[in-house]
Amino acid sequence: MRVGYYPGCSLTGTSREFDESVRSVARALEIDLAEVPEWNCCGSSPAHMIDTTMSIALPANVLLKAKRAGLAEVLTPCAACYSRLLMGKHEIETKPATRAQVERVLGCPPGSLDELPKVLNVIEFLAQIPETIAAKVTSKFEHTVACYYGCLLVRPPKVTRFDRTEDPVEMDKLVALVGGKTIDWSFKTECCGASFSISRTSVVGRLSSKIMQDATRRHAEAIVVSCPMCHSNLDLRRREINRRMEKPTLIPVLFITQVIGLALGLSEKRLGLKRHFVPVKLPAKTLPAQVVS
Amino acid sequence: MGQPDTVTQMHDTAPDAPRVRCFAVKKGTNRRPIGAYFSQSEGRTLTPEKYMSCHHESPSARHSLAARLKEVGEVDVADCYQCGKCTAGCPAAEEMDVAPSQILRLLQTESPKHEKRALESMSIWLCIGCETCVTRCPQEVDLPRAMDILRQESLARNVANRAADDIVAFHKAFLHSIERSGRVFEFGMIGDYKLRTGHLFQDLGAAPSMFLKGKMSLLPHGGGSKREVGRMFARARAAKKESQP
Amino acid sequence: MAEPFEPKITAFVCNWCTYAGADLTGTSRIKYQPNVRVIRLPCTGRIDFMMVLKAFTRGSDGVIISGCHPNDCHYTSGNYHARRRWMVFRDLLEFVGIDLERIIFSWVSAAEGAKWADLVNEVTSKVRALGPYRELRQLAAVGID
Amino acid sequence: MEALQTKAKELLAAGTVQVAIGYGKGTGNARRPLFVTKPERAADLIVDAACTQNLATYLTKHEVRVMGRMAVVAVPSTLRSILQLAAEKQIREEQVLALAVIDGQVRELATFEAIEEAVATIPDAMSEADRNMIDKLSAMSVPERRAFWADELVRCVKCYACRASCPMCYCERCTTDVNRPQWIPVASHAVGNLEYHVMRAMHLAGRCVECGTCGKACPVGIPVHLLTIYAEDSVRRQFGQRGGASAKLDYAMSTFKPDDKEEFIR
Amino acid sequence: MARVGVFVCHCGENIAGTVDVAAVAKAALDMPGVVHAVDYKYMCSDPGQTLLKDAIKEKKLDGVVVAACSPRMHEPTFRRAAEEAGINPFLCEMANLREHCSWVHDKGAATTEKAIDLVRLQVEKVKRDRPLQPIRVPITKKALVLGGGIAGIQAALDIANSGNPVLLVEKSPSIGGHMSQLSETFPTLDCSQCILTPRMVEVARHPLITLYTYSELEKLDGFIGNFKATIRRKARKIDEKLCNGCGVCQQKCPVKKIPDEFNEGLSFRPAIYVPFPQAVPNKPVIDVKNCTYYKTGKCKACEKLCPTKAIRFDQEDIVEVHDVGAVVLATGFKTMPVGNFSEYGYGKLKDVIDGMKFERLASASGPTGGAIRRPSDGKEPQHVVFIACAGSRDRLKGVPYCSKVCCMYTAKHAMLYRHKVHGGQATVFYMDIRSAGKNYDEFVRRAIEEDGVKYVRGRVSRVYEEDGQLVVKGADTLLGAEPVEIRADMVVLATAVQAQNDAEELAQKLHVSYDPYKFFAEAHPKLRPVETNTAGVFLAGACQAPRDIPETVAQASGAAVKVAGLFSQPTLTREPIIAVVDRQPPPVFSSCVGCFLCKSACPYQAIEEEVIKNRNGDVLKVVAKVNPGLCQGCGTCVSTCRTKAIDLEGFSNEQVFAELMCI
Repeated sequence: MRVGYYPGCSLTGTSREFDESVRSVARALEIDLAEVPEWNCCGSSPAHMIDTTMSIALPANVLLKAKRAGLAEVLTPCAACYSRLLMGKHEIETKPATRAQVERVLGCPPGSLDELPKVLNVIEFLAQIPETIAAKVTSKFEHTVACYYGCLLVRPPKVTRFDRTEDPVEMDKLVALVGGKTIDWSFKTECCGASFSISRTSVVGRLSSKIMQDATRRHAEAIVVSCPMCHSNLDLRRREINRRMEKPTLIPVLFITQVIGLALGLSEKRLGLKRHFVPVKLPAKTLPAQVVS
Repeated sequence: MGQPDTVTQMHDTAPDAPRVRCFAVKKGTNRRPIGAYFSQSEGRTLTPEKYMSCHHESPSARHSLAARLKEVGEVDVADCYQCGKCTAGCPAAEEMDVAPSQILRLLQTESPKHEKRALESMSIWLCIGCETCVTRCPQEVDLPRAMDILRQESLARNVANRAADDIVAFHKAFLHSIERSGRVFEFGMIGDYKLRTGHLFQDLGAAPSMFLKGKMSLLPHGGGSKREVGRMFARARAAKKESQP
Repeated sequence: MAEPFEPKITAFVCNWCTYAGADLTGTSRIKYQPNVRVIRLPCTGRIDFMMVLKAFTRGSDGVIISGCHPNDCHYTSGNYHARRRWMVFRDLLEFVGIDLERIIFSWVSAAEGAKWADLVNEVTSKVRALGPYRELRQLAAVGID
Repeated sequence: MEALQTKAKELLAAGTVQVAIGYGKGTGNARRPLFVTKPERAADLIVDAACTQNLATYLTKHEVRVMGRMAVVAVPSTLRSILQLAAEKQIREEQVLALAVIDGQVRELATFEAIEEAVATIPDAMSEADRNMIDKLSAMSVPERRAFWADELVRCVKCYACRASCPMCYCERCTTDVNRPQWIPVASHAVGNLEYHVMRAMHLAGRCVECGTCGKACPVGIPVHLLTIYAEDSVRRQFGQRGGASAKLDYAMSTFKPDDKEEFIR
Repeated sequence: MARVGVFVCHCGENIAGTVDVAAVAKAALDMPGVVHAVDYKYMCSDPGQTLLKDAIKEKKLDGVVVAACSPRMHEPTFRRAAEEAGINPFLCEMANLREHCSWVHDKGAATTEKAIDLVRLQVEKVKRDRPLQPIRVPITKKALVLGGGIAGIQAALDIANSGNPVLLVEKSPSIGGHMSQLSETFPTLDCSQCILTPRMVEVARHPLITLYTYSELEKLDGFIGNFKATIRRKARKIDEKLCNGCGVCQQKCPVKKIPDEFNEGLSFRPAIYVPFPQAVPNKPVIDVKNCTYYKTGKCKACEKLCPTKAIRFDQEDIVEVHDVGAVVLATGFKTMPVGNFSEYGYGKLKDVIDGMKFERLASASGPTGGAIRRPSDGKEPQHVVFIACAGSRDRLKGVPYCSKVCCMYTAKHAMLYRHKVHGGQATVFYMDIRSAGKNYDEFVRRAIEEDGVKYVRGRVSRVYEEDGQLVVKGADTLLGAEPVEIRADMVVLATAVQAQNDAEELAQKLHVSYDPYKFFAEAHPKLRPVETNTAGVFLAGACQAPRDIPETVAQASGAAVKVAGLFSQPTLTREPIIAVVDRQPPPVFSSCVGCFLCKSACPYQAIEEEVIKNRNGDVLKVVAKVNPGLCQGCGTCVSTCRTKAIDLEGFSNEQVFAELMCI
C-alpha cells in the first residue's frame, strides 16, 4: 500500500518525534510513505493571518507537486498543514478568481490545478486499516488516556468533513483498538492557543491549563494528540500550565502514532519518546519487556 | 438593527427553498450594500447622504470594508443578526477589547469612524483562527475569513494596534523564514522574531534542551525549493501592487 | 438593416401550477423577455399533440410545454399521461426531422416563479440563436402555389 | 390451400359462419380480398406468400357484419389485429372465427384466448427491408431525415388509402373529417400532409400491429408504414406495451406508471 | 355576428405604468366581433363593474373580455358581474395583462403589442364560449378530521355542533395531542388538563362524532363533496366494548421497561398501557413490538387476569372506506430532537432536556408529580438555564424561521421553576423576545420583574459537562458582547417547531402542496389561510405553521365554519367546465366509436358506457357518456380521443385552435 506523505516543517523540527513515530508505525504496517518531492511550507496560521494569497498559493504548490509525483492521496500528520492544504484546495475549487490568481503566482498553466490529490490526516488514514493494526498488536496499550483532537482537524466542518465536529470519536476508537481506554471529557476540541506559543504565551497558558485541568480531574494517565502545535503547547509550555492549575501535573503528552507504536511493540528510541519535555512515564503497566527493532 | 427598510433585490436564504428573487423587504445572502443601490437607481437622482441618518455617515459605499469583504472574501456582514454566539464560543474573547460580534457590528454601519475602531482593535490580532465561530454561526457568516482581511487591511493602512507588535512580528518572521528557505527554519525564525521585538532573552532556558533533544538545528535543512518559493512571494507582491489603486 | 429577428414562442401551460407560477413571477416583478404567448389549459393532460404541431406550422419558432411536477397534479394523473405522450411524440418528431431544440418540456410548480422566468428567458435566447424556423416555413410554402 | 378450402366449405355448409373472408386471384399474380358466402365458391380461396393484405379491416365494416358470423383467413398480423379490435370493444367473440394460417398449416381459432396463445408463439417478424430502412433513417442526421420525409410527404395526395386499409382506423368520423376546428388541412400541401401523417402515427402508437398494409396501399408508394412502426417501436421500447398482444385493453397512451423514466423534462 | 365588449383595466399604475392601455383598447375595437372597447382605472372596483354591466345592457353584448389581472384572481368577480347584467357568466374571459405582461416586461412597443395579442387571444376564445349552467353535485354531509390534538378536537366539535356528523381519526391511542402533555399554559397559567379534558370528554360523548383512535388515513379518492376515505383502524388487541378500564392488566404486565412516550421517556410504561390517566378513550392498547407474547408466544398474563376477558391477541387491523364531504387537516407538529444539537452535547448529556420534557417534569400528573428534578440524579436543580431559539432562526440547522411559541413557554418554564424551587436561579438566553399576543408581553415582564428570572441577550455557543455540572458558554451582547460562563444544574432547550415526520407523505395522499419545511401550504397566506388548493380540504393548527393554542383554536373554528358552510347548501354548485361527449340525431347518435380508451385515462372514473337501443331493444351502439358529477374537467380524455368525439367546455378544441390561429 503506497500513500503520499507530507511531514510539514514542525515534523522536521520541534516535533521530530511525530515524524519518527509515523514512519516507524508505517514501516511496521508495511505502508510505503512516498514523501512529496521538494515540498515547501504550507504557511500555517501566519500566512492566512497576514497574506491570504500566499496562504492559498503555498499549499497549492505542495498539492501540485504531489499530483505531478503521481500521488492520489497525501497523508498529512500535522493538523495545521492538514487544515491549510484542505482550505487551499477548497478555495481553488470553489472560487475561479482565486484559482486564476494562484495559477499566476505559481506560474503554472491554467488547468494544472484540477483534480488535486486527496488530503488525509493520520487518524483518518489509520482508521481505514483497523484489521492490519489489530493483527500486529503485540502488547496492549493498557492505559486510560484523554484523546485531544484540537480545533483544526474537525473545523470548519464544511471543508474538513472529518468525524463529529463537537464530539469526535475516531482517535478514541484507535486507542481502544490497541487495547487502551479513553475518558469521556468535554475539552476534546477546545483550542489550545495554537500559534501564540511564542508571541502570546499567556493565552496558551490560560487555554491549555483548562484542557489539562479537565483531563487530570478525570484521572487521565496521558493526553493523546495528533497535532504538533497542540503537543508543544501541552508539553513544552507545561510550566506555564502548571502555574495556573490547582495541582501541577506531569502526565505525559503522546502522539497517537506513538501510542500505536508502543502497542505494536516498537522501541522508545524509534518512537522518539525521549524527545518530550515532560518525560513519558506511564504508571503500572510499564513498557513492554522485549524490544523489537 | 438600525438599517432603514429599503426595497432591494436579493435572494431567498434557505438552501433548498425555490430561489425567489423578489423586491420585498427581506434579509438575504448577497444583498447589495445600500450605497450601491442608490447610485444605480435609474432616473431619480438620490444621494446616499440624503437617506442615511447622521449616526452612520457613510462614505460612498463602493470601497467600504463591508463591500470589499463581500467581493473578495464572499463574507456578507449584513447576514449577521448580532446573536453573540461567536463571542460566546470564542476562546480568546475574554482578552479582546472588541468582541468578535462587535467587530461585525462595526462593519455593518459602513462608516469610517466604526471601521477605524475595528482596524485599530486588539481583537483582530488576538483571534487564533480556530474556526469555532463559523462552525456554529446560525447565519453561516465566515468570521475567520473576515478577520484575515481586516488584519491585512490594518497592516496595509499601517494602523495596527501597537500592543500587537509581538504577534505581527511573529507572523512576519515566520513568513520571512519561508520566503528565504522554502520551509520554516525555526532557529533562524526565532532569532528574527527576537530582533524585531527585542525580547532577546525569551525562552532562553528551553534552548539547550531543544538542541539536546534534537528538536532544533543550527543550520536550515534544504529541500524546500526555496528559489521557487522566493519567486512565488515576488509574484504575489507584484500582483498586489497592480491591484492596489 | 432589417428589424432584428424576434422569435415567437408559444407556451402551453397548466392552470394550477405553471400558470400560477407565472403569476408568482409577476407578483415578484421578475423580468423576462416578452416573446412568449401563454395558452392556459386546465391540465397538461389536456395538451393535444395536434396543438403543438399547429403552433409550429402556424409560425411559432419555439414551444414551451409545462405543468405540475409528478405527484403534484391537481387532477392526480394528468401530468403522468402527458409525460407518456411527450415521450412518444418527441421520438416521432425526431424521426420525421423536426428540430427538438425548439420544443422544451418542463415542470414548473406554483412556487417556482423564478424558474418560469429563467425558462422563458433561456428558451427565447436559445431560439433567437437558432433563428426563425425556416425549414418548416419552406415546407409550408411547398405545394401550395 | 386445400385444407383451407375444405374447412371454409364445411363451415359455410354447416352454417357456423355466414361468410368467409379470404384471398382470391386478382389481376396478374396480385391477390384481392374474396367474400365467400356459398360453400361451393370456397374453392376460389387462395393462400400463398402474396397474400399479405390485413383482412381484419373488413371485420369492423357494417356491410360485412350485417351478413352474420364471419370466418377470416388470418395471417399472424391479422390475428393481432383481431385481438386489438377486441381490446377496443369493436368485435365480440361470437362475431368472428379465425382461420389462422401459420407456417402453411391452417388452424381454427374460435376464442380470443386461443388467438392469444397462438399469437404469443409467433415472433413479430418485421420485414428485412423495413428494418434496414428504419436503421438507415435513424442513422441520418435530423436535416437529412427532414429532407427525406419532406420529399416523400409532398407526393401525398390525401387519398386516405392508408387510413382505409388499416384495420385500426375504424372510426366513423376521423379527425381529418372534423372541420370545426379544421385540425388537418384538407388540401394536400406539404405541411398539411406532415400534420396528417404525424397524427396518424400518433393515433396508432401502441395500437399498430406492424402489418405494413398501409405502406402497400399507398398509390404513390410513400413508406408511411415506417412512421407507424417507428411510433409503435417507441412505445414498446419505453413502456414495454404493444398493440395486438391481448384481448384485454392495455393501451400505453391512456395508462401510466408514476416512475416512467425520461431525461428531457426539466 | 358576435358582439364582444373589451374592458382594459389600468389597475392604477400596475398595468397602465408599462402598457399603453388606450392603444390596447383602440386595437381591440378593430378586432372582428368587438363592438365596444374601453379602458378604465379600476375594473374590479364597483364603478368599474357597473361600467361593465351598463355596457353589456346598452350594447347588448354577448361576450366580455376583461383585460386586467390573472383570471385566478378576479375571474369569479367579473363572471358574477356579467351574470347580474343578464348574460351567461361563462361568456366572460380575462386577459392577464398584469402578472403576465406589465409586471414582468419593461415599458415599450413589444409589451403593448403583447398586451394586444393577449386580448386578441381571449376575444377569439370568448366568441367560441358556450352558455353553461353550473352543475349541482350532491354533498356527503359528513366531515373527516385528521388529528386529535386541540385543533382536531375544536374543529370536530364545531362541525358536529353545526349539525353535521364528523369522523375524527387520531394516530395515537388517545386524543389530546401535545396539549395534553403540557403542565400549565400561557398566558393565564391555567392547567392544560383542566381546560382540555372536558373538551375531550365532550368529543367522546358527542352523538355526531365518531372517534377512531389508533387509526390512520390510507387513501383519499374523489373530490369535494364526494371523497372516499380509506381508514386503517390498527388493532388495539383489546375488545373495547368489554373493557371497563379497570387497569389490572397494566399493573400485572411483566414488561415494565418501555420508555413512556407521553412522559418523553422520563418514566416507563408496561407493554399494555393507557397513554395517560385522562386518556380518551380510556382503553389500553398492546404495544406489539415490546409485548412478550408477540415475541415468544408465552406470558398472556393480561389475558388470564382480565376480569372481563377483553384481551384479543389475534385481533386484526380493520380497513374501512367512509364517504366524506370535506377533510380537515389537524395533524400538528413535532419539536426538533435534542440529538440535533452537537454543540449542546448531541443529546448525550442527560440534564440537557427540551421544553416538552420540562413540561412533563412540571406537570402534576407527570413522573415527578410536578417537582422539578434533574433526569440524571433526581436532585432539585439550583440553577437552570433556558436557551431560547434552540434550532429556530438557524440556517445552519435548516430552520431559518421563528417557531413563534418558544419565547412564551420559556418565560412560563422559568416562572414555574421559580415558583416551585424558591432558592433556584433561572437564567434565559434569548435573542429577541417575541410575545405579541394578548397579555403576552405582560406575562414575560412578570417573569422578569416579579419572579426574578435573569434574561441575558445572547446565544449560547456550547454546553458541556464538568464536575457533575453543566458549563454554559454564552455572551451578553448588551454588555458589549461580554462572554458569560454559567455553571448550571440543568439546561432546557426551547427546540424548533417542525412539521411531523410523515407530513410529506400525507400531503401527497391528499394532493395538498407543502413548503420546503413540509408544512402544508394554505391557498392564500392572507385571504384563505384555512383552505388548501385542493377544494374540500381545510387546515387547522400547527400542521400549517408554528402556532400557539389560541390561534390554533381560532383557526380550527375557522376551518369548521368553512366545512359547515360547504354542507349548508343542499347541493354543491360546481363550475360547469366538464367534458361532454357529442350527441347527434339518429341514426348516428354520436361520433364516438365506443373504443373507451378515454375511460382508462380518466382519473375520476367519470366516463360511463351508454347503450343505445332501437325500439325493439337490440343494441345499436355503445357510446361513452360523461357523468357531470364526477368529471373535474381535466381534459385528459379529450386529448386521448382520436375521433374528437369528446370536448371540454371552456377549453374546447375550437377555442384552443382559435387561440393558436391568432399567435
